[in-house]
This record gives sequence, C-alpha cells and structure tokens, in this order.
Amino acid sequence: MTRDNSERRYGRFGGRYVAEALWHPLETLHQAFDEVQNDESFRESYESWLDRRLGRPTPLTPLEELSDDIGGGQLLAKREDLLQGGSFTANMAVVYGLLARRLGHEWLVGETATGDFGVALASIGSAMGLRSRIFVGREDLESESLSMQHLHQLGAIVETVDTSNRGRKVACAEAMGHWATHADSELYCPSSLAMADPYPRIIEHALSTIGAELKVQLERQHVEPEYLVAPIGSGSFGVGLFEPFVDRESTQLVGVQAGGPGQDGEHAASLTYGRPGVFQGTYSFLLQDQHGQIGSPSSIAAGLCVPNVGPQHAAWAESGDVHYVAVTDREALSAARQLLQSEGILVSLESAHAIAYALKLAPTLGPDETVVVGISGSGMRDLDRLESTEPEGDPHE
Amino acid sequence: MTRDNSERRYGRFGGRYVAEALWHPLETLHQAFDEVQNDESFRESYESWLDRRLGRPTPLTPLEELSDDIGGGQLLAKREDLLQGGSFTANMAVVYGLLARRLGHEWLVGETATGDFGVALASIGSAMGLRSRIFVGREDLESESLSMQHLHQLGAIVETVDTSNRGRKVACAEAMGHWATHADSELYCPSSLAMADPYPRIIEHALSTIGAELKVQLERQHVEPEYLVAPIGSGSFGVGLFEPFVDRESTQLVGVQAGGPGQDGEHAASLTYGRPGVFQGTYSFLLQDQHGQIGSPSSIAAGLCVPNVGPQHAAWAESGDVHYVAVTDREALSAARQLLQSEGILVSLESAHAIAYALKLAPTLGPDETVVVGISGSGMRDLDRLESTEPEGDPHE
Amino acid sequence: MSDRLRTLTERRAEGGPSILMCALVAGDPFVEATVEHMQTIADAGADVIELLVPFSEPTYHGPVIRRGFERALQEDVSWQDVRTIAASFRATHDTPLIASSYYNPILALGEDRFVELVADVGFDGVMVADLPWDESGDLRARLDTRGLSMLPMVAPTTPTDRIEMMASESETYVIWTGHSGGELTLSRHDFEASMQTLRQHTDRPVVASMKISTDEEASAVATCCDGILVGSAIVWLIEGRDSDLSSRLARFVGDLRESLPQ
Amino acid sequence: MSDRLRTLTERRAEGGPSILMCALVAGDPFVEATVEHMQTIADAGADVIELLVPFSEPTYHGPVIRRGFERALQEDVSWQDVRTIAASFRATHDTPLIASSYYNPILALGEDRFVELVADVGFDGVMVADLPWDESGDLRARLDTRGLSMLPMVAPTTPTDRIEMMASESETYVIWTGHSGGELTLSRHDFEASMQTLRQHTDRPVVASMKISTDEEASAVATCCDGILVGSAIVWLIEGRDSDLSSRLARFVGDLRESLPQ
Ligand SMILES: Cc1ncc(COP(=O)(O)O)c(C=O)c1O
Ligand SMILES: Cc1ncc(COP(=O)(O)O)c(C=O)c1O
Repeated sequence: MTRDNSERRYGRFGGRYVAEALWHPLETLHQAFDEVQNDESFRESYESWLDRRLGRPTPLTPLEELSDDIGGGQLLAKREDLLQGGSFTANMAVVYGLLARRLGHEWLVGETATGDFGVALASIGSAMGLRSRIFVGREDLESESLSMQHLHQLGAIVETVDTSNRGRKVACAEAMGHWATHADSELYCPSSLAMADPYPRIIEHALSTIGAELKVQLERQHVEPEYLVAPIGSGSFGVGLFEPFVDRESTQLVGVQAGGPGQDGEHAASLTYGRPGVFQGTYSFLLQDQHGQIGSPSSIAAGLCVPNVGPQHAAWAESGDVHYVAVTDREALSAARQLLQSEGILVSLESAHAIAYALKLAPTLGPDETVVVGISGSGMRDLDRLESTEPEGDPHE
Repeated sequence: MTRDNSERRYGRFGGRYVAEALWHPLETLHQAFDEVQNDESFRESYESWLDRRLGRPTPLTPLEELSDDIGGGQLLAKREDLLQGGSFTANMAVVYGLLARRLGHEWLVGETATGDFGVALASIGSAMGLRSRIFVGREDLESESLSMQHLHQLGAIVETVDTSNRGRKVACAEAMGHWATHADSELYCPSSLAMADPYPRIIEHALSTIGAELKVQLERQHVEPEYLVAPIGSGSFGVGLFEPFVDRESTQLVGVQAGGPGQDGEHAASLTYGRPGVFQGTYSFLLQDQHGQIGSPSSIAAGLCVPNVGPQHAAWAESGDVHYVAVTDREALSAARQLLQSEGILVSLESAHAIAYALKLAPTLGPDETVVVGISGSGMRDLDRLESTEPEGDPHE
Repeated sequence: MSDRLRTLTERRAEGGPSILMCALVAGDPFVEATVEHMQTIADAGADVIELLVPFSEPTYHGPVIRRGFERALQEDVSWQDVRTIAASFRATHDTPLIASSYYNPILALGEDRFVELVADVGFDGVMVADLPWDESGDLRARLDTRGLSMLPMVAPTTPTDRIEMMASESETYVIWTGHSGGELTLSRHDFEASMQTLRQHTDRPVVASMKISTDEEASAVATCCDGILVGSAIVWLIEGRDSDLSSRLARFVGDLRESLPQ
Repeated sequence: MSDRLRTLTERRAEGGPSILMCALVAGDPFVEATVEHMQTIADAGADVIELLVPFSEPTYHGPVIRRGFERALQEDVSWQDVRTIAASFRATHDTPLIASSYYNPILALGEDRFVELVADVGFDGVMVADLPWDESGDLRARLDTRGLSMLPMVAPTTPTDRIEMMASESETYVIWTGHSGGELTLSRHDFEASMQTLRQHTDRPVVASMKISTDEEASAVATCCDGILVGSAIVWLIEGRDSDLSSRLARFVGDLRESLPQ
C-alpha cells in the first residue's frame, strides 16, 4: 500500500488526531520506529523472539474433514491460536516490548477486552524485564476471569475502568489518558489498529509476519487461494494477514466484521454500516449517529466489539482491494461448534466469524478452489459461551 | 536403549501382563505398529500432521530473565506448551489416530486426568473422522471443568468413573476393561507409559520427536547442556525427551517425580520410594505395600499423580542413565509463579516440578553451563490452583 | 482574529488584568439553563467563555466534564442547540465566546457548515481537544476567512520548536493544558519553570488550565501566567443544581475575578 | 498336575458329569467365614473351588467381586490368611482348590515362596488374572516341580494358534472367560459357535465363566461345554450377609449342581 509518510495517511484515512499532550510522545515513537525499521540488529532480535519464544511459524492446516462435510472448495486455516498465549497479539507485544527497551521505558501500558492482548503484553513484558499496566473495562474483567487471574499471577497492574459496555473502547481512552501524563517512562501499547499514527504502521509491521509466513507456506504447497478471509475487529490481525496479499489479483481478500445479534443497529460492522470520522486518533470508518456521536458496537465476540477500524481497512474498502462483510453472533457460534466437532480445533469467537463466512463461501466453489481462513486466536476463553448458548437438543446425538 | 523385541522388555522391565482377552488385541496392535515403523507413507503422513496441525517444531526458549534472577547456569525451556491443545500429548494422539485408521477402527478410547490427553485425543480424533470415548474419574471431572466443557463441545463421549482419588489409575482400569470387549472396533489409547507392551514402544516412538527436535535445536545453537530435566508422571513425556540423549555422556538426565505434600508416604515418587512390581500390564517401579497392594499416589499435579512409571524409566534408574528426584507440591507451586513472573510463561504444575528442580540446580553451576527444562504443557488449567494457593501477602509489592 | 479576541489578547499583552476564562457544557442540564449560566458568568467577571459542545467519548476531559457531557447528550444537544445558545447569549452580551469540542462532531456537521455556524452566531474562536495543530490547517484556513481563530494549546510535553510553530501561525493568546484526562501533571515548581520556558519562545499571553477550583489556587497560578481557564469547578457547581445556583455561580466567578492580579 | 485335578479333568473327559467350579474371596468378610463358606459350597456339590486372593486394583473383575476384594482388604487379608483358610479347609475336605489372584501380590511374596505356600497347604492349581500364558513360563515351571498347574484361560479374542499352544503346554481343563470386567461379550449364539471352534483345537474339557447367576443360565451354558464357573453370584450372596447365609449358599450351589447335565 502506498503511503505518504509525511502525511501519516493511507489514502485519505489515518492521521494523528490527539490532544497536544500526546503529539510529542507519538512523534518520539514514530522516530524510534523509523530507526528500528532499518536496524539489522533490531530485526534479528525481533525474529529471534518470534522463533525462540512465540512458536513461529504457525502452521497452515488443511481442514479436510470440514471441507468434506460441506462440499465445494478446500478450506485451510492459518493458525495463530498456536502462538504463545493463544493469539496473534503476542507478535505485537514483542514489537512494543523491544521499542520500549529502545526508548528506555520501564512500563508497557495497554488495554484489553478479551484478555488476550493484556496477557500477551504482560507476558512478553515479564520476559523482557518490563512491568505492565493493563486497563480493562469492568464488564470484560468479569466475563474473562481466566485472563484476569492470568494477569494477576503475572504480576501485572490491572486498572479497572468503570463502564457497562464490553469491548476496548473505554479502556482504550483511559489508557491513553494515563499515558498522556506518563509518556516519559511508559510506552502506550494499543491492540487496536484504529489509532493515531504511528500505531497503524507499527501494528502492520508487527503483524504482516503472519501474511508473509502464509505466502511462503502457500508457495511451498503450490496453492494459490481464491479467497483469504480474516476476522476484523479494529483490523490489526486483518492488516497483518492481508497486507502481503493486497497486490495479488488472483486472491480475493475478505474481511469479516461482527453482525452482532442481528437486530437493527446492533452490530460492529463499521465498514458496512458506518461512515468515515475521527475517533481514537484516526480518520476511518466509524459507527456514529448523524451528529458524530460514536455508536455502541455489539457482538458476542469482545475482540470484534469496536466501533471503528484501522485506516488501512478504510482505504482498502474504498479502493475495493478488500471486500468487507458481516456475520451474526448466531452464525459465528454455530461455525465455532462445527469447526470444533469436525476438526477438533477450538477457535475464538472472533475467528469463528471468519469461519462462518468461509462456510458460506466454500459450497459455491469447485474442488480445486481454496479458501484460507485466518484464525486469530484460540477459543479456550470462549468455551463457557459455547456451553451456555448451546442450541436446543443435544448436538451429539 | 537395547531392547529384545521378542521379550517385550527393557532390561528386566516391561512385558505384557494382561488378561488373556487383551493379548490378541495387543498383539494385533504390535504387528500394525511394527509395520508402520518401516512404512514411508505412514511416516510422511505422521510428519505432515505434526507440521501442519500441531505446530511442530516447538521453540527452545532461553530463560534469560529467570537465569539472571537466580544466578549460576543458563536455563532453556523446550516448549511443548505451545503445541495444539497446550501439551505434548497431541503427538501421541496423532500416532494413535493414524494407527486406528490403519486398523480400520472407528473409535479412540482413552482416559484422562488433567484433561490434556482427553482433549488431545478427541481433537485429533475429530480431525481424522474418528469418534472418541474418554474415561475420567469423577474427582478429576470436577476439578477440570474447562477440559470437560471442551470434551463436551468436541462431541466426545465422556465416561465418568466413580472414584475419590485424582489421577489416571481408576479411569485407566475402566478404559482397559471396556476395550477388552470392544477391541475389534475401538483402539485403546493410553496416555500412560506404564502400560503393557506395545504401548511403551508406541509412546516412545511418538514422543521421541520432542528429544530429536531438541537435539537439532541445541546443535544449531552450539549448546551442549549439562542437564536435561523433565517432569515424570508415568514418564511418557520424559521418555520422549530423554531417549535421544541417553547415549550422550556429557548431558546428565534428571527425571523429576512428585514429592507431594511432603508428609511421609504422601507422594508419587515411585522411583525413589517404590520397588518393582506388576501393575497396569507392565513390570516396573511401583508404589506398593509389603503385600503387593498398590499405593495411592499424591500430588497437586494430577498428571504426576500415578503410582508407577513406564518400564524405560525403571531400566534407566537401574542402569544409572537417568537420575530421578522428587520435588514437593509447595516447591512446584512456587516455581510456577517464579517462572510466570520473570518470563511470562504459564506452565502446568507437572512442568513446574521440573522447573523447581532446575531452580535448585542452576545456582550450583557456572555461567557457561546450561540446563534444559522440558515443559510438558501449558498451565492455563492450573491458574485456579495458583490463585487459590497464593502465599500470604501480595507477591506483587 | 475577531475584534473581541484581539482586544482581550492585546489588553493583557499591554499589561492589563489577568484573563479569566470560564468553561461550561452546552445543554447541561438543558439549553435555556446554559444561556442563563453564561450570562451569570459573564456578569460576574469572566473575560471569555468556552462553550463545550458535548461528545460521546470525551477522552481528554476529566470525570466532572464527562458527566456534564452525558447530561447534555441525554438532552440530545445538537449544533442547532449550540446556535440557539450562542445567539441568545450574543443578544445580551459581548463577551468573547469559544466553541470547544472534539473533531468528530465537527466533521459530522462538515467543516464548512461548522465554520459558517460558529461565525454566524458570533463565536470568536474554536478549540478542538483532539485536533492537533498539525492536523488543523484546513480548519484554521476556513476559520480565518470568517475572522475566527483556533486557540493554540500547549502541553507539558510540547517541545519548544512546536511552541514557536504554533505561536508563529496564530495571533490569539495561548492555552496551557497542564492536565489531561483530569490528572495534573505538574507540581507548582515545574509549572513555574514551564511558564518561564514558554515565555522564552513566545510573547503571547498564556492562559493556564490547571484544575483550579478555589480562588487561592487561582491567584497562585495567575502569578506565573496571564490568566486562568476554569472548567470542571464550574461544571461541578452546575451539577449540584442548588436552588441558589445562579448566585453561587456568580459568587464563585466573582471570587476568582477578585483573586486575579488586576 | 495334582491327582485331585487330574481325576476331575479325566472324569469329565471320559463323559462324566459337568464340572461345577465356584469362586469366593478369601477373607470376605473375615477369615473364619471363608472357611465355613467353602465347606458349605463343597458339601452342596461344587467340584472345585477358586479362592480369590484380593488385590487392590482388580482391573479384570466385575463390581461385585471388586467389592468383595475391598471388604477383604479392609481385614488386611494376607498370604498368611490364605494359608490358614486353605489349611483349615483341607483338614476336612478333599475338593480341588485353585488359588486365584493378580500377579503383583504373588511377586511381592516372591514366586518361590508363593509356590511353596500353595503347594504346602494343598492347593491344586493357580489362576492369575493378569498373567498371560506367554509371561507365565517361569511360574508354571516352578508350579510343575510341586505338581501344581496353572489353568489355561481362553477368551473370545484368543486366536486358534494360541488355543493350541496353551492346550499343548498344559494338562488341566480350560477356563473360558466370556466376560471381562463384568461385561458379557458374547450372545448365546456366538457362545455356541465359539465352543465349537474351541473343540476343533483341543479335546480338553472347557469350563465357562459366563456371568451365571441362576440355575436356568447354568443349564443353558452347560449344554455347550463341560462345566461352569460361578463367582459373582456367590460373592453377591455373601455380600448380602443374610442370617441364613449358609443355607442359602447351600441351596444356590445345590440348585446349580442339579441343573447341570449328570
Ligand atoms: C483472538 C482475537 N481475534 C480477533 C481480535 C480482533 O482483532 P483486531 O482488532 O485485530 O481485528 C482480537 C482482539 O482482541 C482477538 O483477541
Ligand atoms: C502437561 C502434562 N505434563 C506431564 C504429564 C505427566 O506425563 P507423563 O505421564 O508423560 O510423565 C501430564 C499427564 O497427563 C500432563 O498432562
């Protein structure tokens, strides 16, 4: 994607819409990031963390039983659920940790909704000798008790934010507010791609490892997929998966947002139902009312429950490079169950959105055609939700 | 290790001590296993499962922060916690699944205590189009609710076995009893190495991938470790890690059993306090009273809570090839916390036993000396136990 | 720059009394009340009023103002209401008026329509919490065509070259934001030092937003700069909804005025 | 082979009456009771008694016998007790006696001391649930030196070459174990077919363990083979601890005897 650095934008999207207090910390980070991108030793150290600690590369798994069950095209899964901590977010944590060390900061500050990113940040932080402060909304804190125990045992400071909505939005605001007054000793580490510059660039850099790995794996297996499907919350995972494929004409990229409970206006599908606006420091697609007040996203998947997307996706949506769709809570739950029962793979409800779309797509394809689905994380933390939403009648005969 | 196949033994240990009804099914399995060992296509298919689904190879992670904290030798961890399902047991499940398919069986039958192996078996089973029946003791069923939800969602049949002890012992007996009458359509898949021939051979074959991988990783990094430490329950994981290193004089192998609560007779340290006997089909070290009645093992780590070990370990204990020690519940808990806080790695309490021993060992070594610790699985399922046993006073200042 | 703002800025630059800037939320708790409060505040001695236009995600404001925003949003306060409030106030008062919000409500209206609106009803300047100087070029140009200004905001993290850039690209007084999200970042001592540095890079008057809630604090802050911005303390009084709110507001603003160097 | 066992085996091989083998647990619920029960059972017509020596992990026995084992282990039944029981029984009866257990209690005592003990007190044979023919060579050789036998056990899964091997390496009758862990594996029809196959590979008498609990079942099974082994049903009666247990036991065994072909 061509991007004019000096303008901090992707096409007309992006930018750095923050309070003056944050401009300079972001500028400092931007400079540090520009430096490390050309720094061989940084790259080496980054790769060594991925290889020796996170478990990269992650496998590309053929879903043969599932493909047989539904008929049509072949499904493959790129398995970020097998990364340390059970999701792709560990990759971001490594980049943040290395940047913090370079900047001489001792603290990582982040927010978490599903718990995945908070745990990843605190874990990598520990391993790098850094301390962590994680902001969590009270609602998420309560629904993700396992992650919260994990954070506690890691010795991270958990800052509870009072809000009655799930999702990163409020925790994110608090974390940024905190950072504005502690920018000299702490590094703010957002998990959201919908953030002020330079975060979209940093996150794209950290996560395009996923797409790059996939490219190599596909080449080795002589597969040219017809579709590449990813779940899109803020779009961090999606940008990492898609970026190396955007120029490839033969592969249609599909980003799947949360269609929510399915009632009017209850969703998190900013690219389908939103319009451009400025929120959380970036100009991008956004759920908002006619007065520019931000809408409340709704989804069973906390990681998708965000009102906006990263600027790259806004640009791709406008250019038509990526096709964005929405899938309902119910479809996602049923896809998670189907994948588990036919492939023994337990994915997060975020990833289940991508699977659900692939399940609709595959039957329309021929047996030589392939759909690669990006699995962003493991569904260990969603087991309770699968159990409690079980459809009437025991599914196992 | 030299082993006289026709005698089904490792030195004087091992054998096939089962009811007549099981002799022939075991013999059939033995023949199938002998065949596949020389079958190139089986090997390829096995390796493809490991590579494309499980996430092999697992990383060898330098524990730099922890090593710095305690001083002395350098610690490295072999990370089976990053395998699909969070433990080494997935490797066994793949071999069993492939053997079942070869034998034309439609069911996998196994037992589980920690839940790890049950989930691995049912997951791989699903992916291979096989059904699974998992025997679980009621006590374990209740303390591992996450795994049990996982099994339920996988569509596995869970058979509850009434017993008031944790650990695999009783579930194991039930599973074998069941198999004796269903051997023509089901494959019995024990997780325990302390089993009748040919299981110790099959398990060693399936898991020595771990040691073989480690060997290559160490060579690439030009490290010759002074110590290689593994947790030993029945010893499946240990045999996989040790086998490729047994002939190497320069590396001392250490197997760590459960010292339990630390009171007299409350432990699972069969190699320290037991003596040879026949149980679960094999002649090996065993907790037993003077009359040959089997003793009750005790450990906070359900996976180590077994009264006996696989025959390979009995032979290695007698030959002196491996040194076996015991570590208490309390030491293991504290090691799990220390590793989590200084490295951000959450390991199972089984693995924490090996870490605990390594923490005692490292300070006695020089900075050029290395200890490799085998991490058998992730501690996600032990978080509750870490929280509920937290020492007085908040550890995080 | 509007004449009203120019007069105020120059008055202080030429050694006049400290600037007292007071903020309140449009439509908190309802539209007519805001007009009354503005009149009270102006009459009690405020030199300039910041009318906060509510946004659903007030990331950079503290809890008191957030609650004010929530109350106003429950009343569905819109730009139309802001127009009404400002127009009513202008009918009786000539006090300089600043429209203050976040960028998205402005974008939703459209920058052009926004500038038209604020200019038409007699605003003098604009503050946008999440629109930094570098991203506001277009909006500033549009405001300029109608003689309105964007007030430059400076924070403890702002390096000197940015201070100079903003000073060179603006004419009004400067807002010093010593807190962010409600938390004060500077000790008294650091504040004095910052003000000294600031003076080395601009001779524009500096109005400090320092979480001031008493006249003692006001006078202490004002000795190091050219004026104070008081927001939360006023919104907090309004939140109390005392029966004698008007006279309390008047007394509070009057006391602040008194405490400032003349 | 002991004379007592040889006589029994040959009697049936030469067309004599069906063999009635009854099992009970040593020391269930206490040592003296077991001796009495053995006497009752023998007097009521049992041809041979299997004395089950308890083991803590009775993997291959059903729930009734497991509970019997538990009761006996609560009494700390040991080999010493087994010696006492057998010796007391031999003082009055000449019925063939089989010592039956799992392998580990035997190993704990030592194979030599075990063989000495069972031979000294007049056992005739041995059954070890988890010691298959292929692993029992040593023990069989030792037993042989004292004239004792290990009874070959055949299961539905046993292939014909194994049947022939066991038959060729033994002299006693054969035990057919049609259930394992308490679950019957064969339908009536399959059982008949199995017996026919078995006959093609050995002319040794076959005693079937088929979870028999009534005289009707006994007579049905016995028509296809040379005798029956009844265990759980007897242990279940003992578990009941009826006040007239002895007479109920006598009646039950007597009825079984009656139901068998003469
Ligand atoms: C497992 C998982 N998948 C997907 C998402 C959504 O990710 P993104 O915001 O990168 O689109 C998250 C975010 O927390 C997550 O944890
Ligand atoms: C994570 C983990 N580690 C160790 C063990 C003990 O393994 P082994 O019996 O292979 O020694 C188990 C067994 O369940 C386990 O799940």
